Amino acid sequence: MKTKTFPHGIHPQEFKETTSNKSLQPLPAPEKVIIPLHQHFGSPAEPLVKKGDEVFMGQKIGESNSFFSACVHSSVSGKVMKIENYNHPLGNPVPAVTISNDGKDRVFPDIKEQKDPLSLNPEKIRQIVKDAGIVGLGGAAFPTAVKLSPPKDKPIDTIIINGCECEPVLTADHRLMLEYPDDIIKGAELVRIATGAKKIILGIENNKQDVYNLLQKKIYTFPLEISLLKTKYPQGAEKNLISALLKRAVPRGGLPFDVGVVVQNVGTVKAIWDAVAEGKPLYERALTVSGAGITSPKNLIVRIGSLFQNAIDYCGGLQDSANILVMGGPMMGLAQGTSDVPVIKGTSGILAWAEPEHITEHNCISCGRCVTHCPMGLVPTQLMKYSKLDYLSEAESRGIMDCVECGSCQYSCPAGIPLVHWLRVGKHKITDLKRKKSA
Amino acid sequence: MPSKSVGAEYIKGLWEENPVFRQLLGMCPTLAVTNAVINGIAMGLATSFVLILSSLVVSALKKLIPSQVRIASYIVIIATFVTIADRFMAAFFPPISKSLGPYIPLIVVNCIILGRQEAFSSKNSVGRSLIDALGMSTGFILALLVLSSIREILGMGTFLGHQVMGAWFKPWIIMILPAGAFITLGILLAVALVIESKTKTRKN
Amino acid sequence: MELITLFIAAILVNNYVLYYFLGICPFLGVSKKIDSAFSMGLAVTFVMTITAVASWMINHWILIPYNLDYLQIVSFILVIAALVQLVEMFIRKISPPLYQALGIYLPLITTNCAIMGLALLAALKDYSFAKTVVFGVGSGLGFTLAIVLMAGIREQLDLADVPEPLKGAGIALIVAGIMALAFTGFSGMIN
Amino acid sequence: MDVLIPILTMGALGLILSAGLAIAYRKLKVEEDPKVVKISEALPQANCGACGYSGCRAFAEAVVKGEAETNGCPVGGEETIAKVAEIMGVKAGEVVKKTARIHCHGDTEAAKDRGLYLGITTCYAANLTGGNKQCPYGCLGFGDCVLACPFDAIQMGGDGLPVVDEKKCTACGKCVDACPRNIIELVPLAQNMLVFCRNLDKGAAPKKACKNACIGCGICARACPEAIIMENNLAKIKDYKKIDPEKIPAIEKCPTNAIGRLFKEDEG
Amino acid sequence: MNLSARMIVVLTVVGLISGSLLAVVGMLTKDRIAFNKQQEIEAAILEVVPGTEISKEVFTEKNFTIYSGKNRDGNLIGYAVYTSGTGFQDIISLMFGTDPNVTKINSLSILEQKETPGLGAKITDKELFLRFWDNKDAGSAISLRKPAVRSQDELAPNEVNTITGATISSDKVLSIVNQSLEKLKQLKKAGKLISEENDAE
Amino acid sequence: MTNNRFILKSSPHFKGKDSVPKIMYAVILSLIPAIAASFYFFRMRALLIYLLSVSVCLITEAVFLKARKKPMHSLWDGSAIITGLLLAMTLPPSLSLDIVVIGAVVSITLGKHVFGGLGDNIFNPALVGRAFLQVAFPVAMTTWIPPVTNQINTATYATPLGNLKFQTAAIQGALTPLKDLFWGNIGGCLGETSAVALLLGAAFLLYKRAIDWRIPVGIISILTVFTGVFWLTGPDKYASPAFHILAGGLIIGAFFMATDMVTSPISPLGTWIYALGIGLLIGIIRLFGGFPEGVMFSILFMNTFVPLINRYTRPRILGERSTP
Repeated sequence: MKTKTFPHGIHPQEFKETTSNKSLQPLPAPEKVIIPLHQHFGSPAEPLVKKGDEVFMGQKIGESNSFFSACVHSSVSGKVMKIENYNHPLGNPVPAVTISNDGKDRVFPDIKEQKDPLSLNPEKIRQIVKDAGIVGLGGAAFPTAVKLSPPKDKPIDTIIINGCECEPVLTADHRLMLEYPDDIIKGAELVRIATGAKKIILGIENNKQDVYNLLQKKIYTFPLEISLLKTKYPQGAEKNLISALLKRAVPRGGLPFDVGVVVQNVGTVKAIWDAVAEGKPLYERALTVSGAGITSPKNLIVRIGSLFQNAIDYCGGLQDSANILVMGGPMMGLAQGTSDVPVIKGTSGILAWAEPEHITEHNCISCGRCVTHCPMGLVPTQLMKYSKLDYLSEAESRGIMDCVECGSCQYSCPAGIPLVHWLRVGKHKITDLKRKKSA
Repeated sequence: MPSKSVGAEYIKGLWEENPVFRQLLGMCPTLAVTNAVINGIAMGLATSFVLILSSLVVSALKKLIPSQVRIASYIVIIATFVTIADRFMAAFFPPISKSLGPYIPLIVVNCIILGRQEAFSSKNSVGRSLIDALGMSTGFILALLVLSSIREILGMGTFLGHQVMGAWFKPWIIMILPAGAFITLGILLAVALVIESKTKTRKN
Repeated sequence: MELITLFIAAILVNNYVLYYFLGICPFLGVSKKIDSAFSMGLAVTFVMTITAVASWMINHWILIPYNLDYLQIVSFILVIAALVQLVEMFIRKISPPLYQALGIYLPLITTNCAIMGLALLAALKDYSFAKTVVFGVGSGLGFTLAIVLMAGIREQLDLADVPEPLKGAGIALIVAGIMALAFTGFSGMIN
Repeated sequence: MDVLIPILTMGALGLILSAGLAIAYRKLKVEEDPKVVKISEALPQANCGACGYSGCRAFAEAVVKGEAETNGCPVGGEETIAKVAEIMGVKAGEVVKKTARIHCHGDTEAAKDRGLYLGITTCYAANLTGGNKQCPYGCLGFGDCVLACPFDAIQMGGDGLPVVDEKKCTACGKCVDACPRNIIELVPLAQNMLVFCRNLDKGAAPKKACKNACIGCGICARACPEAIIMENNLAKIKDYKKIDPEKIPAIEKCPTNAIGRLFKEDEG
Repeated sequence: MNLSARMIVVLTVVGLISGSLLAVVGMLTKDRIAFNKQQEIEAAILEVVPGTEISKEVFTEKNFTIYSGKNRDGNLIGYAVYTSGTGFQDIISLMFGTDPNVTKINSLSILEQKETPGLGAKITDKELFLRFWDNKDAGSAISLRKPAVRSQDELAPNEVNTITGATISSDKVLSIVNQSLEKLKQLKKAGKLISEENDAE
Repeated sequence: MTNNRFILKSSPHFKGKDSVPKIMYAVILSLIPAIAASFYFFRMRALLIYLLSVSVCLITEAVFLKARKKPMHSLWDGSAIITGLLLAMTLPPSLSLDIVVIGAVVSITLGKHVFGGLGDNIFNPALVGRAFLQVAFPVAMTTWIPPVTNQINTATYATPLGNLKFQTAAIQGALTPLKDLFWGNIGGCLGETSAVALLLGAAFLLYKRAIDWRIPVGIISILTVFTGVFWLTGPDKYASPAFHILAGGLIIGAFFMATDMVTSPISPLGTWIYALGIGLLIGIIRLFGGFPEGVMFSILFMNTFVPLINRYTRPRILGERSTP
């Protein structure tokens, strides 16, 4: 079988076999959940509840009137204990609603099943998606409603469903595809309807042959194409995926819209289906708890607002040797200082393992591996130096803002230079500067 | 304008404003003719001659020359003195004149000279200009002397033509070639900077 | 054939900067960015070519017939200054974009020993008219090559951890030294 | 005859040149920023390129545009620099002498680490990963401010907090910009009382993260309400002048020493 | 006085003064410089054609001059050939002397060269290079002995020694000499040099 | 619950297995056959020069690291050892030892640390040292001894390329046989004589992917074409491409010097330009230049072009051309 792929990139060891055949199981709802009001790309939500309020499962507890935002829902039924800053996996504490779980999982009365979801009009679908607080579940947490509203002058012809799960270790999307193939396909069809696209392509890496075989056997009436991709990192990065499947290049600084494409993660389309068909807002998600530091790795469905510690405990706790805790995949995930952080919508995995406590950094010897592996065609070593020396305009003109922080450069760097960190520094400094200038 | 004492006006050319090490002026002759000490000295003297005399003339004439044609006038004045120096050397020191080749006429475009006219002589009295020119000249000769000594001793084992290194010494021919000139001057500039920063910190 | 070898020799073997040490000031001063170095190189090449022509004419039509060889220095420098001024004004009037790219380097060239050196060297070597012109163009291109290479290296060194006292002119001179070493490989090629 | 030819040649050359120049100045005069002209005149006109620009005029233009520093001409010496500066009018007209102050007392002992930080050792980089300290508001201790200071006025103290040398500090504000956590502020040199914390959280969390955190208890604000208020769980000196010296002991009853004087008055 | 006029007057005056000054300097030094040049050539001729009392240019073209050397009695004792050509780095100018019949080279003298110091520049070295040129058979082209030998005895009559490490410079000198030698022979054969000889007789 | 024992750093948290020392030691390992060959051909002389060169390089490196307050682990990253070895390999076996010391100091100082240390250098350090010596001590650097001897005989013994150039061996039909060139039974620099030993090491490096194959391929192919054209037009005047490839420093240069990652271009296209430039220059210098050998000069010359090449062969950023 011929597989499609994009130029450059890397192939790190996968470590997926530990969890790839473990089916998704729900994590029992903890006694209290802490739901941050800001879990997405865009403006934070404002709380709709106050201390002492009784809330239902699936009740909207946070909302923003900004277009670039997402609503937040309660993942349990119970009582609001406090609304205060709490640790957040993305860094600084943000306001979060702490709800004590009454254990009854009383569903919010407004939640109803939809009779014929596929007959809804695009406007309605978008509204449901927005109200359900759905964001991209691949990790970036981009508000999905925004993604489903392409500008009028940019017609969408293709929907790409991202089933790559190119990050090593993670298997939650793999399991979702195996266990809920119909939901995913129907969710994808909803996306197609919402955007007016002609065709859906589901891209799967060829390390998930079982999913491919399963989907090949099924017959849908939708304009669907299932495409096998080479197992390579970062196959699932939006722009690279588009390049691999359609040979289209998203312009620099542009979005998939610009080439008539919308990309959705499999988890997201499943959530869209759930929201439209069952009226269920996004209050839980699938994730992988794995890594050598986790006693018994699992794929879980976790309520948003459960603590990492809850999930880890359910998986047998941490090994003594584990000294790094990461949210997301090992390539792009965020190292956590504590397990006392809530699971948010963007949490695709909780990983722990033992890492050497020393990093030996050598001088860059211009071996060029970062360049040959950069999927975006950048020269990371040079950008790193620009960033280090604050040559921001040079960095910008050489494309530092095009960096997707996939980590391929740093993975392949023999000198052990924290390239991604430096590039992030440069990117943030440029954004800071622009903000300052426009202010 | 802050006026310095006569001594300070002179001294500044030796180090603080040394044309070669501090101001990076007159690099072409500095590099080209320093393969032997004798050439360096001859070049230094010729440049000094031109610098001093044109400083005198320029400072004396400063009121008469309109600013629009000052550069042209300075160039003519400088070129006149350069020609005198050139002819004089060709007449009385033919071997040196031959080994310096076109670099004596090139004094005319040495930035030190035009630079001093513009920066100093055109604004100062004849006396001050003379002292300034003397200081700059000394600084220039000094720089040439340092560079040419290093190059001649390492490159030929001689100083002013006299053998100074023992028989064991193998001359580093590179030092009298262009490459050696560049590298030596580069290192000397760095040394000058180090000395400068050391003295500065000591002052503080 | 002779002209071709002269041309190649002027660029590579007897490179203007690395062999004759002419034009060191702009070589060190304007070699921080590739773009400006390239413009400077072109400006120098251009002026060198005209200078070659003009100085040859003065030398052979005025100075030599009237036995005025001692006026070489004065007349050359004046002619160069005047020419450069003229060219600058001309370009400014004719093509402002070209002036922006090239013209701003012209004042810097007047008192540049590269130009004067060319006139003097051509006179000293007693080149024919054609040879003088070829020598002028070749030397200018040699200068351009050296300064652009230097600028490329300096742009890269800008990102390097060069020891503090060597930063700027110091390291540039050392690079020039090693470049001179590399260019040595071409010596003996003029036959 | 032998004497006449050179004299005539040179005279003619001079005549032609000057005439050409005279005409050129008439015909091709270009209106220019008078500042450029002035600076240009103040420069040595050596056109040597030592400044990195293509000649004195280009440098003058760069100075006027603000691209080049006024002291960028190495040839002219101090006089030129002074002149250029004068033309550009860069004279600091300071009224109140200010100095940089660090609003954090989270030294290595007081502030707890968030984990074993192995990233790039600058405050800016550390801040991007959420910081190396548990306190999300406090000093990260990598000394970005030290590097930013052009006057050597900030040094890293032994306790992991930067120390400002008021004598060297010129209140240029570079450190304020450099601090990713905005804990440096330019404060009048005479102001003796400061809040040494920027933490906006309440109660237990800050206390756990740092011994010296303002926990928002409000003791100081109650002691001197006319000068000190509580804002976002943090004490704030609203009006330094209204601090009643007699109330200082009460203010300094702060349980975490997050507010206090820099030096006791009697010590000078 | 208006500005333009002042500009013109000042520059013209400066030019005039400079011109007169230079005229004086030029005249003062002219003879001396010419004399220097003359002397240099005479010294070289004397070196390559020993015993010369009267020397005279008998043939000249660009970068190639033949002088005849005569003794006190006016008898032709040899020719001195001034010639130049490209060396390793730059032009090499040299002079060599022959006997009146151009059957042997008396000796060689390098007048000007810019060869690599310490290497090619050794062509000016008497011990290493020039002495091997004394009294060479000029009947056929001179050839170069490679690699270098230590003593004169090891060389054939028309062979000269090379310089270790500076083969090219030695080669260049050789080819300059050989070319000029050929030219000299041809000129001699064509009788272009005879008129001068007749003068003396 | 709060456990601040975790490591905090930026992503990615996985890393490939390669490291700078691993690459460097692979190069060192690959040099062993050639070094062994030089022990065989030049005996104790070779050992002395290698030891001296490497130890002086290490000492100089240590001094600079210390003076510039750089981490000392850099001393053992292998780069200084490589410089020492490569320098020694390009020296004549008869070279006096004080010159070896000068060369090693110059290599590390002017070749590397004036630019800021490993990674910042523009030129190949070993070649800077070698070029410095070549120009500083031209006679000592071109005095050769016959192989498989231990004696320092100042009587001139020519290298195959020297023969070709100065003795016009091609005309006389006295070219060194290819077989000798291949095995290394010829005069020349310590480590460059045995083509087979060098190729063995080069094969290892290529297998390990520690060097870019494009560089040697580019250099050798253009040299083959260039010398081949002349050889075909005049086989009695010019040596064959095979001779040019096996003789002199071409193999060591093409596989071990030009491939120095620091001083070669980053992108594949740039690498081709660089390699072709070197190959062509070698051909030109060998055939028409004043020196019998042009590998060192060609590489140094092309090193100066690398920043420009890198600038103009920058890879295209994804979506760059289609910017709306």
